[in-house]
Amino acid sequence: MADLAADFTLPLRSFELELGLRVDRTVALVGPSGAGKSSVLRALAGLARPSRGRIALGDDVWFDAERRLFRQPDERSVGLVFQEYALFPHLSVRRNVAYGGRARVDEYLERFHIGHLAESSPTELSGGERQRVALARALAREPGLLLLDEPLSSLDAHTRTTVRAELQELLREFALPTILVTHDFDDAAALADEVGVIVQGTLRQLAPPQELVARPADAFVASFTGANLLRGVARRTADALTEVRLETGEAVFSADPGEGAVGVVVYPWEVTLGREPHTDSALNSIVGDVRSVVTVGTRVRVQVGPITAEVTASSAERLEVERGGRVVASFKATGTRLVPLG
Amino acid sequence: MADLAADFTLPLRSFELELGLRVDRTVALVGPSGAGKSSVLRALAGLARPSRGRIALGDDVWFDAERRLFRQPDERSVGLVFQEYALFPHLSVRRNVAYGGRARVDEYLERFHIGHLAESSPTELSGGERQRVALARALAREPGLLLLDEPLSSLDAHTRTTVRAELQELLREFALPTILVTHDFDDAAALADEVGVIVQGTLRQLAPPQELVARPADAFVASFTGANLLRGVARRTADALTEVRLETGEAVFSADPGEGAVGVVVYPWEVTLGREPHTDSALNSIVGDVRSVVTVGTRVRVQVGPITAEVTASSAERLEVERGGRVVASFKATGTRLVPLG
Amino acid sequence: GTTDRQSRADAGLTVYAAASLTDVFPAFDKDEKYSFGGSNALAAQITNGAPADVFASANTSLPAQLYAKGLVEKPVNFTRNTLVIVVPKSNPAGIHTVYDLAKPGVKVDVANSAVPVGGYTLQILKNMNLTAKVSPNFVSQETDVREVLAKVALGQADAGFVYSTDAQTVPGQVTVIKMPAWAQPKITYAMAVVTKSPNQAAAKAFVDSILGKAGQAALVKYGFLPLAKPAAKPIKPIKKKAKK
Amino acid sequence: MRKALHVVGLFAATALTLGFLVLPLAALFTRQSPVELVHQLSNPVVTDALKLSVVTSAIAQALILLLGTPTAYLVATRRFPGRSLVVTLVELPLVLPPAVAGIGLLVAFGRVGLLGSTFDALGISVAFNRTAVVLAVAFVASPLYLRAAIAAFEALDPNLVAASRTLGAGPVRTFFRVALPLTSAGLAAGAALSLARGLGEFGATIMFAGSLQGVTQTLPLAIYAEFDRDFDVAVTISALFVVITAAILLSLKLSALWRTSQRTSRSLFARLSWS
Amino acid sequence: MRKALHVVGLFAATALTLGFLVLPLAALFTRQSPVELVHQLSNPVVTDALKLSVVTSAIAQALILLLGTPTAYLVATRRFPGRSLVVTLVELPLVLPPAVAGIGLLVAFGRVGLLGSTFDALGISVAFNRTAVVLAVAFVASPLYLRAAIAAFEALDPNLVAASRTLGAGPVRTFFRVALPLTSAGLAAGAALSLARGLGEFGATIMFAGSLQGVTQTLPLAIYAEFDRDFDVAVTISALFVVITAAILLSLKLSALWRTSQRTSRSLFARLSWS
Ligand SMILES: Nc1ncnc2c1ncn2[C@@H]1O[C@H](COP(=O)(O)OP(=O)(O)OP(=O)(O)O)[C@@H](O)[C@H]1O
Ligand SMILES: Nc1ncnc2c1ncn2[C@@H]1O[C@H](COP(=O)(O)OP(=O)(O)OP(=O)(O)O)[C@@H](O)[C@H]1O
Ligand SMILES: [Mg+2]
Ligand SMILES: [Mg+2]
Repeated sequence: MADLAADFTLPLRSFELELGLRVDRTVALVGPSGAGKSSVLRALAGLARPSRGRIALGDDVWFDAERRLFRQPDERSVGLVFQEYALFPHLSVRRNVAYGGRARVDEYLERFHIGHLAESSPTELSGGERQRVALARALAREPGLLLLDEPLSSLDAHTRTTVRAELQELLREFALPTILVTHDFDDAAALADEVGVIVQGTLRQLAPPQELVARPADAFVASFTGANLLRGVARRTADALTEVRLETGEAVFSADPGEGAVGVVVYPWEVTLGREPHTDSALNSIVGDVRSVVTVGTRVRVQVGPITAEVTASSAERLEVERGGRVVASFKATGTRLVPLG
Repeated sequence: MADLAADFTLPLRSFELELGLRVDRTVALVGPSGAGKSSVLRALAGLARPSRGRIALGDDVWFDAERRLFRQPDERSVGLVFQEYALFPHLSVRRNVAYGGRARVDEYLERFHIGHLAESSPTELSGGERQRVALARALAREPGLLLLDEPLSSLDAHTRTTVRAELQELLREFALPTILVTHDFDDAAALADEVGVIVQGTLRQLAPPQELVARPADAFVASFTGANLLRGVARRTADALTEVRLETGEAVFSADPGEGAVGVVVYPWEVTLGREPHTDSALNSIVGDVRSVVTVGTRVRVQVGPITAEVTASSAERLEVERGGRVVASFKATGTRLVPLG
Repeated sequence: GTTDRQSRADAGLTVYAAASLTDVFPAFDKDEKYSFGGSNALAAQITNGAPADVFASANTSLPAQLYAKGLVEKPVNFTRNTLVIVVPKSNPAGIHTVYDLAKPGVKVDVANSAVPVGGYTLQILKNMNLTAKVSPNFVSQETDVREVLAKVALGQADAGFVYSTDAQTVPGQVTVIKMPAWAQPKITYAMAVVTKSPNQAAAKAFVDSILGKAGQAALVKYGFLPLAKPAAKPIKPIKKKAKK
Repeated sequence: MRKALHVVGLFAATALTLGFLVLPLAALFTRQSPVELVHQLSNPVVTDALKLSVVTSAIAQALILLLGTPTAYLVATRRFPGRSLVVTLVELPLVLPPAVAGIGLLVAFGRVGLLGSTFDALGISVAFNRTAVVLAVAFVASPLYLRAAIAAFEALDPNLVAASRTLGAGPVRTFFRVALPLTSAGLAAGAALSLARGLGEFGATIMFAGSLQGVTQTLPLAIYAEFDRDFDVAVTISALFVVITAAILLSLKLSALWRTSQRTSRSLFARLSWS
Repeated sequence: MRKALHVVGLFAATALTLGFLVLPLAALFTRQSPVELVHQLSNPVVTDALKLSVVTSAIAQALILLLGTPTAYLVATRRFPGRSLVVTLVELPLVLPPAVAGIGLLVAFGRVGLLGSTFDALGISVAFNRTAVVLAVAFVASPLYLRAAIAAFEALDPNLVAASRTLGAGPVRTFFRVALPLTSAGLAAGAALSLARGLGEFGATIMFAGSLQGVTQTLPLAIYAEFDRDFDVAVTISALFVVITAAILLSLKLSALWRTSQRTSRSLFARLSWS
């Protein structure tokens, strides 16, 4: 199983995409719309020509600026699954799958549970089925590199989770170097060994999901992983804590060092709710109106002023939190991280 | 504040939309794509003409089949926010908002925090901003009924939660009879007092969110609210329990009565994980491979064979659950509900 | 409507005249409006209600037909003409006599048989019984004589049958080959006042001026032949529909 | 080498096609020096024809816009049986030989035509005068506009119309405040095409309106007339034509280009390199 | 009542427009009984012209498809400077008066034209023969096809092309397996239009190829010739034309309609009721 080694610059409309990447297992690229995620895949697949750098799968070189080498898409052993799947509407499912590799079509149809759809047209399929066909088509070519562009985004909420699980299994089975693009951190966390966060064409952080949650490199990464982000100005204090004066006026303390404009990162499940504010500086508390209360199973997500807390249903009931009411959200200074604000 | 009373039949391409509805507060319509959700809004706004029935806001009748009465959209006091917002691309934000009601435009611009965007074109705005403009435009007309078609669907994952909260506040402020369409149960639960589940043009269940979770009317509703759904055949047993033989072979027991083809509904947070299967019939256990492990904050969602369990991170660690490993998922017979399978 | 006929009355007469008269008429009387073309086309337009005041045809039969239909007043003959062959100055096909036209592959351009000059062309070939030999070389049947001339002048065609008067209008570009007099058909021009014309008087006046000294002089100056018998006696209408 | 081959073929075909289409037009400018060309333009035949063409085209265009726009809107926004028949009817004149159009107009509006007597009674004569020219031009040119307008109105996002309605604007206000502004580009394109086509109208005019200098002899007819009389003048007018129409079309293209360049990127893979 | 009024206006305008466009065509059928019409068709002038038109149009059409398709593909899929200029050039002949086309062809390919001597040297003669007719027809008809083809290829989802490439298909295979099948509808439409237009070509042919029964006298030229000679024959041919072109267009529309009806609903608010 050859690794992908890519390091290139691709000029885009409004900015340059600059990327250095080594892929042996599954890497997820996350980032806001327009960040350049799809462009990365385009460059790797040979659909766009970088201005600089080198792309190689193992010792099979696909692109090398110095050597003026650029292999056409059809000369690269790559399987690309498009954002909207790009199935050929004029071909049956079978002929779609057979398009790339005629060899073991039926096998693949079976493997992806689309045998019964073989003769139907892609336009008649559900989102999940379409995605399976697209995957089968891409893999039937037996590529050395698999690229998935938002494989789940065009599925609706409740097929999504099941399809995600299927995909997870498949990726494990094929064990190809894989890059998958997504908007959604949960998908990334579920499917990938490493997650790369791209913003404005640059890789902000590349690390395992847990790592991103534990040590987000910057505000964007933090909020992307679902953390609360409180903006403020930091200054060192006598004791080992950093004091951050928030835009909203309150002061909170963090065990992290920091200076100037910073974001205080705290995850909802690290926030507890109460009636009384604390005085202990090791325990931050923010008083605010309850702006929303959402029950998710046994947990309740409560938005208090600028911050969201995730508490157990029981404690929520005990406190009788409800829209409009006032409560105190508390979180440990040690439970927070400070990220610089650009 | 006049209520909306609607009861009509609207013939659609492949089926009929049949709906009886009384709205005083916020009702969310959820359902799969193509269920007829948007069509409901179209009918209420006067953009589609029902074949039968009556639509009235308070004692202001908008449609009455008997009396051959059909008020044009512009003659109904309704504010409709479209799925893609349908802002006028050739008009500035201000003139968009002013389009419906010229009266207190600046006030609305401020109220929705888009004053600074007043002169820019809708095409330059972010998803969240667009949505605010669309809302402002709809409400500036000071309608008696507010209709929102998937107000959050075109926002990406991490603006979504914040916008959702904003929306929640607004709805409370304006306290209009409101119908909002969504794909996503969490959105519905967060924003609406009552949630109606539409499938194939018929209202399957209309109840408060908690109610839907507690007593889903059918399989669709159950899986839509995020429950596991295990398909099988039920038969009464000696003791008060119902035995359900699953398609996967295992037998599970439920405290609910049921006969024939049923779905066993169990929520992830009611499933615990262990190493040893139980023999006690009051406690169901399913042995299976771990198909996926997703960490969400302090909780871990583990998919075991056909069923998803949500357990604490700690217990997940204790069990060393990881992809491919074998574990036992257990849930109480009393923790399950049986729904008929159509 | 009538208003715009009035305006035309002020603006002078509208004269529909054979293409071969293109140069002489405006030179003789530039105050009138002229529409030149194949006489048959003009006749057809008049039949379809074209607001002409005077119709001047390159033959006598067309005016006679219109007269028969009551569309024009009694026609009068006003001049004569002769047929010649023109070849491009370069003379690619090496045409020197009419007989050369029989050489295979020569591109001979003629006018549509419904156009007067077209009819005359067929007639002269028949008179010299060259029809069988030459007609296979016909490459086109133009809608009026000037189009034949143009195609030859351009060198598109190797040779073409036109009136001697036309040949003179493009001296630099074509060489003229005269046809024997004995073979010449009787080429007589006739003109008539259009019945529907709102300017009967002015129209009559125009016709008379053409028949008059100055008019005849102008025609001769442009190479037309004076009438055999100066008196322009009416010809009796020929009742036949031009149909092939 | 297979690859190189197909690329070569591709370019060869293109070169041939474009060459074939461009050469005749280019050739028009080779016969005379630009100076001579310009000089020729002062020829009364040319000026008369130009004036007439401008006037008649303007009138025809006005009629087309005034009547064509509502028609297109109706056809585009309503679904009714036989709709595609109507669209076909609208397109027919586009592909019919102008000669047929001319004959048709004659038998319909000519003196001996269907409505001839009616018109006579009304004291209107529509054959062989300016009116005739306008009718002929409108007949052959309007389809181009109608087609473009229908397409434009069909492409208009119905949600925007719906939004306007739900915001309290009636159909009329909706049309003028939303439909029209948003389709203006498409309509302009259609108008430009039909204008160009109308300016070039020949066959129908010569048959229905005749060719009388200053009255019915538009530029194309002048070309035809001068072809028999003075070839150089004919060439001049032709060249003039190429310039005019090219200007119209090009300005159209550029404005369109300009507009799209303002919008966001068309699809991502647009730039895909082929060879 | 304001509402009623605008609706009335809308319909009035439509009625007027359609009436104006339809009447001349309808009139063609009123002059003679269908029987007479059909009878006239056996007239040798008509049959010769019909044969010739069919043959020449077929050849021209073949050329157009063969050369036009790659050209359109190239123009549609590549971004290059001066692209819109090329597109304009392609569209020019669409709006140019046929007379101009005729003159242009003469000065370009005529015996005394730019390439005349070249052709002579090659022993090719393009004066007064079928070749000339084919050239004239191709010149005026190809733009219609090119335009449609370019539009079709531009509308083709580039992701599908990209997908084909990433699935190992080279440009050629991609073109034949993906691009062509998916644009066939658009191409067919273009072909039909250009065919109809080509059949109707008049001005360019009469100037460039002349008009000789059985050799260069196509249907439209026959109309023109018969216009002076036997008006009824002219009308007959015209009627014949209307039928042919209407058939072509209508079949086109219906097939298109049929295709779309198979696809899923266009936008939701399509059905919005207006009045
Ligand atoms: N063919 C192209 N040439 C140049 N720039 C392009 C091209 N296609 C897209 N871009 C630009 O590159 C940037 C990134 O686009 P890209 O589609 O890679 O972002 P993305 O992260 O995939 O966005 P999304 O999440 O919405 O798919 C955008 O600003 C876009 O305008
Ligand atoms: N104008 C129309 N006339 C008739 N049927 C229509 C029309 N628009 C949509 N439909 C049909 O009505 C059904 C419901 O469409 P609708 O858009 O209301 O569903 P939806 O629940 O809003 O779907 P989504 O969640 O994707 O928006 C679909 O099957 C669609 O084909
Ligand atoms: Mg993308
Ligand atoms: Mg919808």
